[in-house]
Amino acid sequence: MDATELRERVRAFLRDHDPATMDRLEFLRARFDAGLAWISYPPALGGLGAPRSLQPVVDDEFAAAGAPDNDPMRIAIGLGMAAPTILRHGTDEQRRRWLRPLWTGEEVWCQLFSEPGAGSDLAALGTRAVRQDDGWTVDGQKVWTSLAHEARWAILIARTDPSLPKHQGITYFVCDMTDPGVEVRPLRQITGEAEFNEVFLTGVRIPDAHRLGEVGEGWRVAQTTLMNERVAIGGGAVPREGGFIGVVANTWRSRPELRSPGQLDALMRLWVSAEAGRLTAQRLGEQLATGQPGFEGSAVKYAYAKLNQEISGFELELLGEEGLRYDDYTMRRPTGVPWQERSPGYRYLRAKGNSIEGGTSEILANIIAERVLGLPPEIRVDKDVPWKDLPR
Amino acid sequence: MDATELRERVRAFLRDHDPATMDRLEFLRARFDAGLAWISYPPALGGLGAPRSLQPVVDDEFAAAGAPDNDPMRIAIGLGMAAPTILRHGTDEQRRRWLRPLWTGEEVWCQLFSEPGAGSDLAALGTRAVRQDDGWTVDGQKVWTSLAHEARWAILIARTDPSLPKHQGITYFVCDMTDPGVEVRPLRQITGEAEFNEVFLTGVRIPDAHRLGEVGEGWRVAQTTLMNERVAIGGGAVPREGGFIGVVANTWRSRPELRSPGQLDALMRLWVSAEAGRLTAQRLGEQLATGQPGFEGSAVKYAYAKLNQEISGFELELLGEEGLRYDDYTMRRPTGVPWQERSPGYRYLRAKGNSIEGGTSEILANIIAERVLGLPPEIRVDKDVPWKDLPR
Amino acid sequence: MTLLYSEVEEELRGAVRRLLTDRAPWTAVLKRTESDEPYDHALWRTLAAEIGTAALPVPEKLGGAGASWREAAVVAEELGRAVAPVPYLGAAMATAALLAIADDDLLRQVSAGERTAVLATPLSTGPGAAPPVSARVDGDTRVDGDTLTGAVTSVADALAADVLFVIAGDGLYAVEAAAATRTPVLSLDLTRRLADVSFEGVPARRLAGRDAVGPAWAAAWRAGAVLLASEQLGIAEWCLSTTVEYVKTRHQFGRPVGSFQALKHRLAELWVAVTQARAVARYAAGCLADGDPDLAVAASLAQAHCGPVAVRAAEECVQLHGGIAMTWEHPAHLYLKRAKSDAIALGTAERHRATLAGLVDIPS
Amino acid sequence: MTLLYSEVEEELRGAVRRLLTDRAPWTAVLKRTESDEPYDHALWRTLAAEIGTAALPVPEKLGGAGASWREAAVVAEELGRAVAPVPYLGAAMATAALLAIADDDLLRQVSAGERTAVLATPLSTGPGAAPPVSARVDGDTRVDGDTLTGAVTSVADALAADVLFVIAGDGLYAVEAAAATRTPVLSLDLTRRLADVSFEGVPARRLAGRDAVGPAWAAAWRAGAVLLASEQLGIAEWCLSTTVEYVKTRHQFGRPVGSFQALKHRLAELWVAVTQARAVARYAAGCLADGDPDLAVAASLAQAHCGPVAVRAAEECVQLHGGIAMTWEHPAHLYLKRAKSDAIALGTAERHRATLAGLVDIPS
Repeated sequence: MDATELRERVRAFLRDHDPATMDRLEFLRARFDAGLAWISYPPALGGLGAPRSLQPVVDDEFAAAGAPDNDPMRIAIGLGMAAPTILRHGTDEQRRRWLRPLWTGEEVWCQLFSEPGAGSDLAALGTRAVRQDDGWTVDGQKVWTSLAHEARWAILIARTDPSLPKHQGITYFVCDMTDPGVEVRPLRQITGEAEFNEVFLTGVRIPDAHRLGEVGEGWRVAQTTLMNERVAIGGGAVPREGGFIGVVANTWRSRPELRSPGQLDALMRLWVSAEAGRLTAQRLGEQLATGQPGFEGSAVKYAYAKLNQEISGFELELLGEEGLRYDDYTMRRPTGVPWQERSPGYRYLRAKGNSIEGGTSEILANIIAERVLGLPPEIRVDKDVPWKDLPR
Repeated sequence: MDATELRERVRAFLRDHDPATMDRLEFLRARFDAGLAWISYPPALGGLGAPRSLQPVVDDEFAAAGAPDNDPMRIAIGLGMAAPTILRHGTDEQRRRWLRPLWTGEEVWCQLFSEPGAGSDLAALGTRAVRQDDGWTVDGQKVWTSLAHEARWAILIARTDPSLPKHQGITYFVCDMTDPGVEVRPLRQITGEAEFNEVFLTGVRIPDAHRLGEVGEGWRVAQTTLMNERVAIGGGAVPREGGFIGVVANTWRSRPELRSPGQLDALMRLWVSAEAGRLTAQRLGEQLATGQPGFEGSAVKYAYAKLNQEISGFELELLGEEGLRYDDYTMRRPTGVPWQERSPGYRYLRAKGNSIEGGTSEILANIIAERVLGLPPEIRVDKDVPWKDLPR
Repeated sequence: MTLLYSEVEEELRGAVRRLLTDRAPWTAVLKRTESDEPYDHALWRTLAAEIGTAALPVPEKLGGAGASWREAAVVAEELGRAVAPVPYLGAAMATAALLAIADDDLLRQVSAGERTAVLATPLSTGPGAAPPVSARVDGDTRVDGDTLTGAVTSVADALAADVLFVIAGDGLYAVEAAAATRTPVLSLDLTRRLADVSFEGVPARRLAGRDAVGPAWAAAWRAGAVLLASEQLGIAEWCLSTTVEYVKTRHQFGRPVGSFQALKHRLAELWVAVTQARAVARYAAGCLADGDPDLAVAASLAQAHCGPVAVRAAEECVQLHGGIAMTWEHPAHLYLKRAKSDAIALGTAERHRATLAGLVDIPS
Repeated sequence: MTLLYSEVEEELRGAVRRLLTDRAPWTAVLKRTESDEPYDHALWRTLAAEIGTAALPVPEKLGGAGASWREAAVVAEELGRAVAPVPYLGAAMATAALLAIADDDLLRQVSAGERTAVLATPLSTGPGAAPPVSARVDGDTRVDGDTLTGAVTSVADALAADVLFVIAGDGLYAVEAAAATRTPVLSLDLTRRLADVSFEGVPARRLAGRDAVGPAWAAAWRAGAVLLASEQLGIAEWCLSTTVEYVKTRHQFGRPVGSFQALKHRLAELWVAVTQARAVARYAAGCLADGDPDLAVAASLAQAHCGPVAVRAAEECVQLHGGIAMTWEHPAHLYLKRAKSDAIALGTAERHRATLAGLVDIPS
């Protein structure tokens, strides 16, 4: 399957399905059924078993024809994390049930992994799943769940055996977010708004058919999810001055009254760091495209967080009086991080999360030190201790 | 004993001992015998049991009279480290034998503590002292020994029982540097010169009468030495721009052609850090004078090392072409660190040692974290293991 | 000049801290940020009048406490530690101006805590600036009093003021705060609110003439810079100690996270910076109290050093708490926002370094 | 443009690295620093002529290898990794100048490794400077050749040159190195020696006229800046990997010191910086090879980023080795001195940032 052939397939599909006249959802379903959704997936599950690198050919062709997309921002968790996990660890029945409405966006997914007591140490999670009749009853609290208030399904990891060491007693489930035991509360952030939720699980019933992978194998299954999360974060080409730096550089260019000689050098330090980070991401993208392992992804995320924090901190001080003001602390439910439209204060506050979300910078540094540089691991005191006996 | 009384004593002494006509050494011996050497020491050991804070009164009085001093730079190890340890842990006979010629400078002392394999982890030292007849035979290698090539005596810690955990099998000795088994080799540094030595000990004989403290109590005795070393490093009032910063600031002032706007802010960052460090040392001095514990000494040394490294690095780049040149890489034996007379390159290279010598910055950070902030100690794997079984 | 705290100062600190612990715990401060009364007037009255902090820098013969700016700086430390919503900074700057122009009547009212005066200048006004003129006097100076017209933006503590001091072209004027139009601003730091203030023919009393404005402004600004440094020290101390306590109890990987050496070293470095900030802030307070000729240097030094330390401490506080500190219901953000606003208030560190360069003869 | 290394480049790297491992281990480099022959001429001949690195950027029709500056940059990485005492940088800059003025004869000799040409300009000459004129032509231009008089200080690689290129008022001249007075300088970095060079009526051949000097100098300087960035990358990589290996084996407190998290995090951060330096250096080499219009930006970016990374890597190498790295008999100081000198060579990072500001329209 090459690009020409793919392009021809899309065109043939478009001849039979006119996006201008067809119902949006019907169109997306038909696209899925034609194997033109995620082409690297197997036939009958929205794909053609084609190389992943050719996906842009298909997407560009659809976009050029003015076809509707599946609103990927809204279903990012489903696409990026739930789907690869279901594909790899799900039964045929599970794949058939979940993947199609996931891709079309009919069903939004969220991720119930992190807990107040299990952040960096995710494997320490305490949400309990107890076997009952032909299914499971789940009790616990999850946190930092984006899209929980819109989600139909959640991927969930819970502890099924507290007497085993922490990595061994975990099982992976799909949780029905409409279950009456699921309570979703917005988690307000320092920016004023709530991108995320807390999710309280009280006697939530999960049929055993909604278990992904074997009982006690949840940590291994979760690795598929987490690996895909990390891939999603790194890489990707942006133009020069495409990030925070562009905002500040343009402020500098357009407002001579704010400039001072000492700040110019500081701005240029940031400009250099931004450009170095951009080129590193570009090189990472090339590496991934040639199938080389991309540990540089950790470097990209690590540097990106630090840089955004530095730039936004600089921006506030450059602006002086304006930096003392904020745009809006109202509690709202945004989708995404609208950093370009919001105020410098919002950028400053929101960027603080960049070194915490999706793996803290400290955890990234550990990963780099141990997996890339081969330095000795931390002395582990919790490896062989039953979860229930761990200090917390 | 108050300042007036002390001043009177010095004047009386000076009436009887004219520094202008008297032999230098005789004068110093007489000063010692009069209890006017280190006044906080006991009578008969060069002191009067007076408060240490009054020492400057005596020193100033002698200096004003043009009296010779005991060249404190040359005998710094003796004064700062050996003497307090002998005073505290020595027998009467040991104190009588060693303290007088130590103070007068007739006998120079050095310190045989660090080893190539025991730097930050000093207690891991491997130099062996084996009991033989009425004394000890010592074999091993010491390093970073200043003044070893001029010293008559050394304070030495050596392992007397390798089967005990590392802190327990150490004994503290005074080593005769004229013993034929002592070989001193200059240790050339990256600056080209050799401030320090390596000392090779081969079958060195030490009489048991030269042991300080009990057998196996050497680590505890060494704490007295090390505590006095740390006190010597911190504190002390210097004038504004008294350190490296003054050199760079004056270069900046006198050479307009080197300046650029971006560098001005960098220079002022350093200036601010230097002044902050200076005031911190001043505050530490006040604290010590009022008898408050001076953990701030760690802060002073930590910041001082970092600052010197930053300033000297900046200086080289400010100078540009001149920074590419060096003054003298000849192997020499300096006393002290003549940073004011030497080139910027020397300052840059020598300052690298500031964060290593006298306790690395990493060890200082550990001390601050654990003793000041009360954070949990590192997990120790070597505490209860016999020294001989430790990995190295 | 000593850089240590005196016993009297420690007693004062204790009294202020007890009051703040009781009346302004962070939960109350947070709640107030979204209330209709962003300033805690009752707390301020207790602090200013009963504990007498408003009188600290004022000589006894003018109704003051016979203490000095050193004690006032200790109060600022505690207020920073509590991110307390009281107009201490604005009031202190106004007091310094009053001391400079020797307006005894108003000084008595202010130091008794009866009235709160605030200097109506933008909070971001940096070092070395000429007095920021914000109004003009309408017509000629008249016997029955002047009126002012003008506007000034981003004034801290204006919402809590009874009297505003306004710099006009030919002098310093006092106007009744109620007579001015004060438009609240949504400030980054909700614990120190800003307001845009405008005057439309507002009756004004002339406090000082053209020649006295410069010295009065300089005195006010310097006192502000020095107290702000102590406030920043208090913020940094809170952030450091709160973080240290948190990492001792928060467990991950079966260990308190404070046992991980990378965190220990970062906290140790932060402690070094805070230790330096304390020496620097104390020196500045001493210079202000003594009228030391080095005051200008000490004030800009303090701002250049303590501002960034407070920001760094607050940023480390957020990072080392992890996700929990990114939430509205945790106090860290109150400190982060105050620290960052303080780093802009009275000029950024970069501006202070530039000023310092001029003061210590390091030419550009 | 790819930022990855090609297979051909990796093969070339392998060949150069084998040669250097064999002929220039650090013990030999250290010994040579105090010998009478600071440059390794034999090594340089093998490298330039036999392996053919001198010919890499030269087109095949001019006797070159038909490779490009990308491959030349890979060689610079390896030379940095070995702090090798060969005049590669100076020779490469001269080659760039020759390519710019299309002097085919000399180019053939130089690319064959028969003669080593070096541009006689101070090593510290920064970005954006006008061509640094260092001599004047004696009298009028004559048919039987010109003579030059002048002086230039701190010329890198001059001691290893056969031919010196001299910028005089009206053109670029070639003089026999033996005819000039070359006074060795005690350089901070003993692996790349400097010399002060003077000319007293030295016979000179005019290579290019007034108009061509600017472009030739710019071409030479940019090629130098790009290759220097790759050299800095090589230095940083050596320092990082050597330190990582050391902390794995050095035990203190019964553990490899590399198991202490504070060190692990610092090394991880350094790895991030080196990873970025690699992308930046590759981009600069690609721009130079392709004659990309972004070359000026890429070259100054590379210098602004890679110089500080190499210095930091060398400084961390010393610190994390502890005392042993402060000694003459340990290789760390060779890298520290090279890294710091390189940070000044062709302009400091601060100068590059200022230049970059102009290039990307960020006004002062």
